[in-house]
Amino acid sequence: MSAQRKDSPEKTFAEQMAAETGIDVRKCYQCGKCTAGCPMVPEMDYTPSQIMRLVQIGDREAALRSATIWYCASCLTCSTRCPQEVKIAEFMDALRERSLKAKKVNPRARKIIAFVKSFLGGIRRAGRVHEISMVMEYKTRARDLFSDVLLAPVMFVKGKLKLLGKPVKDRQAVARIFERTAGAK
Amino acid sequence: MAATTAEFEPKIIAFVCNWCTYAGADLAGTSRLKYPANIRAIRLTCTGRIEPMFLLKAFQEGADAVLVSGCHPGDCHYTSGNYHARRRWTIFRKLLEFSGIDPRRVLFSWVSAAEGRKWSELIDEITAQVRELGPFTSFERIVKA
Amino acid sequence: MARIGVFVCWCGENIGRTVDCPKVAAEAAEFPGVVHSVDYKYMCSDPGQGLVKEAIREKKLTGVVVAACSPRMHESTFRRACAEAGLNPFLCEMANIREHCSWVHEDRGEATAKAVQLVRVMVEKVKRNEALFPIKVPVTKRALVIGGGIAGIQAALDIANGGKKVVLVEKEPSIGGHMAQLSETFPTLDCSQCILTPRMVEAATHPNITLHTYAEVESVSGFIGNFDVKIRLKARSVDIKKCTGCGLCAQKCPQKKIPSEFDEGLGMRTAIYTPFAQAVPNKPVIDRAHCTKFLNGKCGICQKICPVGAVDYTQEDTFIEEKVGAIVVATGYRLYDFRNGEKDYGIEGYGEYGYGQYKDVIDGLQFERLASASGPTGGEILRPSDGKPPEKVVFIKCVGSRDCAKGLSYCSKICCMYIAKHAMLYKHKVHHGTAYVFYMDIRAGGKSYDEFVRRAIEEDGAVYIRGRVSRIYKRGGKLVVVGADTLLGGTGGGRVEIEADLVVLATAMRPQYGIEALAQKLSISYDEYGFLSEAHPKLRPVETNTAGIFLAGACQGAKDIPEAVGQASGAAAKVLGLFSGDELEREPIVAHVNQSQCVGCFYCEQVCPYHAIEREEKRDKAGNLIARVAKVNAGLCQGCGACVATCRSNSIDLDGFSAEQVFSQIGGLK
Amino acid sequence: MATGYYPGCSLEGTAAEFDMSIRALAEALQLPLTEIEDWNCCGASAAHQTNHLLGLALPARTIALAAAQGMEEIVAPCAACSNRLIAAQAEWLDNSGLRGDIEHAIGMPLPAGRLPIRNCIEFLLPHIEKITAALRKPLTGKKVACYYGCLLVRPPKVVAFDDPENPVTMEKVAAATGAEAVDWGFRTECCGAAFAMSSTASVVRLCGRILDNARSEGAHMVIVACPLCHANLDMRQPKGMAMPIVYLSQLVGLAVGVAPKALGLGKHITPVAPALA
Ligand SMILES: Cc1cc2nc3c(=O)[nH]c(=O)nc-3n(C[C@H](O)[C@H](O)[C@H](O)COP(=O)(O)OP(=O)(O)OC[C@H]3O[C@@H](n4cnc5c(N)ncnc54)[C@H](O)[C@@H]3O)c2cc1C
Ligand SMILES: Cc1cc2nc3c(=O)[nH]c(=O)nc-3n(C[C@H](O)[C@H](O)[C@H](O)COP(=O)(O)OP(=O)(O)OC[C@H]3O[C@@H](n4cnc5c(N)ncnc54)[C@H](O)[C@@H]3O)c2cc1C
Ligand code: SF4
Ligand code: SF4
Ligand code: SF4
Ligand code: SF4
Ligand code: SF4
Ligand code: SF4
Ligand code: SF4
Ligand code: SF4
Repeated sequence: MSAQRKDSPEKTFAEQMAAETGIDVRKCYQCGKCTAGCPMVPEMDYTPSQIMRLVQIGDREAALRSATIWYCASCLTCSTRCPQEVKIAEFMDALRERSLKAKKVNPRARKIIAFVKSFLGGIRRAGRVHEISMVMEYKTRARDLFSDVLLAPVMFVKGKLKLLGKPVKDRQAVARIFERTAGAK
Repeated sequence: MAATTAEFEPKIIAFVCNWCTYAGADLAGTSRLKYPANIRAIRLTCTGRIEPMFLLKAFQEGADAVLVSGCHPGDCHYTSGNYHARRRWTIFRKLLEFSGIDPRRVLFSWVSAAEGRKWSELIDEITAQVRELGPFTSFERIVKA
Repeated sequence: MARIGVFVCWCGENIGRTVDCPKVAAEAAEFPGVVHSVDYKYMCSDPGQGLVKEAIREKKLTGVVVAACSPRMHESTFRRACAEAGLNPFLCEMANIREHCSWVHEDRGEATAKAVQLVRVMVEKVKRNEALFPIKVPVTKRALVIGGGIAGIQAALDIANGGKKVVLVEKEPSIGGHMAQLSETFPTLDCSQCILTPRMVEAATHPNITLHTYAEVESVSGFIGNFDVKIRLKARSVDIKKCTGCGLCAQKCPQKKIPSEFDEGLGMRTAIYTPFAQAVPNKPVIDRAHCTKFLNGKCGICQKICPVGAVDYTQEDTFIEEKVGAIVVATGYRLYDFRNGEKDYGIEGYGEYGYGQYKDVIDGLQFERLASASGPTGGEILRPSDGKPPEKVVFIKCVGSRDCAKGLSYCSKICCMYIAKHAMLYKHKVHHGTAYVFYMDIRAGGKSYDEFVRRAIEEDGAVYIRGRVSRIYKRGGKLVVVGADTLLGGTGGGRVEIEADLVVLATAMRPQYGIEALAQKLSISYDEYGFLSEAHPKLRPVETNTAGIFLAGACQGAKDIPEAVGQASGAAAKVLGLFSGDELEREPIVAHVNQSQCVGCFYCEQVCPYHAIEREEKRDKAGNLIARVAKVNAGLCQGCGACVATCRSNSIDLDGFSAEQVFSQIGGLK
Repeated sequence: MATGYYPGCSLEGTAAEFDMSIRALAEALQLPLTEIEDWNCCGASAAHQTNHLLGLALPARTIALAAAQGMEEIVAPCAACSNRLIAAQAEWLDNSGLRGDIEHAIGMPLPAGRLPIRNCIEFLLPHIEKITAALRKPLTGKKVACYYGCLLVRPPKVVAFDDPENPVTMEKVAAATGAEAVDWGFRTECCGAAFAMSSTASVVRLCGRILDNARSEGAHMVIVACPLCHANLDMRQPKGMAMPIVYLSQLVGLAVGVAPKALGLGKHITPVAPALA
């Protein structure tokens, strides 16, 4: 039958993201409520609603290279209040994942990525986060050796920092989780 | 329709209500939305008018699938006709299965007078779906048996 | 023997381009029973219709099939033509080869083949059509208007001035509706009460209008021209005939701290009260839920004080019955309940705006009362918490509207305008204050409307900020409004925080509570939000799908006063049109019971939405009961066919859509 | 009914006092908790932010372990952990296509149904009567600002706990101790969460706003139910603020007469003793 409707064969960035994540940013009508309530806006280069706009107009590059996606604290204020039910915070996760994969991470996100990597590295090795090791690893990665040095001794005295962590017994099980989820979408 | 060509062209009979789906299909027309020509719509006052025998008759006359479509729940022109229709279908489905008709060949939908696009997409979709199911033959067997 | 004529229309290019019309006509000529088959460029034109008429006369046709556009378009045209040529109009059917064929398919071969089939289907049907005759029903020339807001008042006055009787039913103690609460009205800023109260008085005193306030419609049965309505007159506890409206009772009533509905909770009223000074009728009612006498038997002051002995604690609800020929529904709207949320409707409220826990966050109607000369502050804008004039007022638009998350995706249409009005009124009264308006869009599509909004901005200096507010919280005594100016980017992303003294939310217009129940009583439909549905969004905007019932005002959708009044006059015109004859005609698509076959199960009765199935007793000559069987009241039956499909003994059929006709149509698809 | 206890990583380290106070309180109120054997980190935001499936699989293993150990519910006092457990579980229950992938990743079957997961407030809420009955040192006269942060109440449809904008449950529990909960505006504002190290300035800014508002509405202390919130608010206070940050479990523990030491009340960076005296 000849009645195939001719939609444009190429999916737009927004359509592609909608298909992959179930979050359709075309619903966003740019009301700015997400931006208004976002605690991290002062640290961002684009506001959350501008990120939605970038995706709407198909500027994949700018969205993935933005500092915003890394400075989002995942506090979910935006998703909770969006009148169009756009899951903005969840969408930020999806953009971060793609930014990492496409190697387009914003330079300003260096410390944040260092933290995430140290954090996940700790879990991968021990199954649990041991804060001293995690902080040491982070500081090396982030080349940020001197901040907070005053807090550490106090915390130590108060018994908040333990020299030895308690790793999980079945460390292989955790390592396997990392392996098996590594390639996943 | 030429059922002998390489690709099987299903015959689909639709029973639609005058107020919602027929008007929705009209809107698809006025909007020039294209869809496959396999569908034949029969206009009734309301989906509540549809008797199970109409569907059996449709299969008997060679339909490969039947579509029933009317107003959205709560929106019936006659206030509750489509509600009664829906209640009857649950019973009717069992009857179909009993008669050896694959329930996938009986399709239900709601298309309002404003949903021309929905109608055209629906026809696209079900035509493809029925094409996959292939020609309906089992009923003939039963009738002859 | 059937003698059918087939007329295939090209519709200019519309059909002719995709469907081979001459071929369709040629193939149709071969169908059994067809004695005449032609094609023509514009069948609906005068010469086209002429072809049909001529053939009917010359070929003695017993049925006509016009293969052209949708029957929803031109069925009546061709049926009229047939009637003019002496053929019963119900022996004419249309095959839709345009909307359902030429416009939606591209392949000429396929489209032509389908058109041929569609014609055969209708030929098979029309062979089994029977002559039908429009049903004539008598008309009771009296109308019922439900709801006494501006729309109901206008409709009642127009009908009454047309010389017909009207029964106007209002559930509150006074008519007037929301318009009575407004201060001044856009776009001209005339005083609402000044223009409304004369109409209220006119409605109450009009010789053709019977007014029942504090009353509700209990039940409705019947059909166009012949409705039976039962009305509940709620117990007022005041004999309205004796009461002179002197107001002494209310002055002396010790219960003085009841939040006034009319003042939207910003003022107080007594237990025996008239809602407002200009109420019509200006006679009080006792609010039994708050009256000491009814709560614990004490008091009784009002009865003692009343000079004419009008107070009667023993009154009970009474019922009256009215026969009417038409009904106008004008029940208006209410505002989205931001104070309590709308959990009953599965709608989350605006917790982020404080759910009404902050006294100085109010809605539009509350602001109207603050700005109204008859309001609790005498028209001074004073904030509710401490009675001081607010220095900074923030208005937030689209609260509850255009918000899928809260389930109301529509635009309430009036708030853009009244917020501009509020900003103006505020600036006129508090000159040094600042009015901020958070908006997403400005929708001011009416005569002189946009100019009005521009005036608020350009002349009165209202600060419009494009963005939705995320949150309101309290800091010290102030309300901090956290929003964004989406027209600004840069560091901070245009985030705005305003320390406000008063916040006004433009909350969504919603249909009245209980509208669904009323709609069911009337057998009319409503949309997913509860607004009553018109018969056609463009061409029948004041009619409902139930003949004889019309809509006016905000019960059908958000609208302002000019629109409400316009629709009310439209509804009144429809009613007067209906009342212009003594009888009216209806399409004869009705069900019939074959009583000799009916087994009296009355399943049909259960499914009929119009209560059109009656029970008839069959008796033998000696008067002994033989059977109870069903009978269709043709006046009530609307022809849905639900009964037909339900009857297990195949004892009912539907004229125009009989089982035989449908079977033959299906057969035609071979 | 066996209740699995999931302390999570923070409670083993920086939030030791949260762990101590929960355990001490559970004992005082006779609410037996059994630690889930060999639990692992929930992945916190780092996991779901960068790898969706990893963010599901890490919590999944712990839930699967709890089910395998015969537990019928999990108490996860850390708001971040409970949020991750709930969100992950909701996702695989909602989208059956994920179950296989997750089970493959963790090498274990997931429980068929939903395992109730309770945060610190939900753990205490059903036992308000017990708390009132056990009251030894009522906190009458203390004005507390209950702080929920982000993760206890959001996303509302998934966590389905309390009102996302005007929650009331923590106030209910706090009121059982005799304390007075102040009405303030920052109860569900974000404290900067995981940015304590990677964007410290943000956290200082956000905590400042929160504490300012608590103070201006008259609070003597801020009550929390999340180790992240606690760490941020406790350690990143603006100069001169000195606002004690107390875990809900510590507040209740104190009121029912658990020794301050057993509640870890000395472990805070900003001293709490003067406010509680
Ligand atoms: C804040 C605000 C400001 C506004 N300002 C303006 C303005 O400046 N200019 C303008 O043009 N428009 C304005 N409007 C809009 C205006 O209020 C409406 O357009 C108008 O009131 C609609 O009239 P109505 O008769 O349809 O409904 P309503 O005024 O709501 O009247 C309906 C009546 O029906 C009664 N009723 C309801 N249910 C039943 C029942 N079951 N049985 C019997 N009676 C029933 C009600 O008690 C009420 O009396 C404003 C609206 C708001 C909210
Ligand atoms: C581009 C466009 C798209 C639109 N789309 C829509 C839409 O999708 N939906 C919708 O609802 N509306 C739409 N509209 C609006 C719609 O066209 C009007 O609302 C509607 O046509 C108004 O009808 P009318 O009868 O008032 O005026 P008109 O359609 O203008 O009819 C006036 C008639 O009066 C005749 N006339 C004028 N002066 C005299 C005279 N002195 N003596 C005798 N006869 C005279 C004219 O010749 C004309 O036939 C659209 C409008 C435009 C411009
Ligand atoms: S709140 Fe939602 S609709 Fe509004 S700008 Fe943000 S994403 Fe878009
Ligand atoms: S989740 Fe991210 S984008 Fe959304 S409000 Fe929080 S910090 Fe801002
Ligand atoms: S005192 Fe009597 S007459 Fe006067 S208003 Fe009251 S009821 Fe009417
Ligand atoms: S009897 Fe009731 S209405 Fe009358 S004065 Fe007393 S309280 Fe008021
Ligand atoms: S009229 Fe204006 S304020 Fe009201 S809902 Fe529509 S856009 Fe919003
Ligand atoms: S003039 Fe027309 S296009 Fe412009 S805002 Fe008004 S309706 Fe829209
Ligand atoms: S359903 Fe049929 S048999 Fe039963 S009462 Fe009605 S008409 Fe008679
Ligand atoms: S067709 Fe039957 S069910 Fe429908 S209105 Fe008429 S009598 Fe009632």
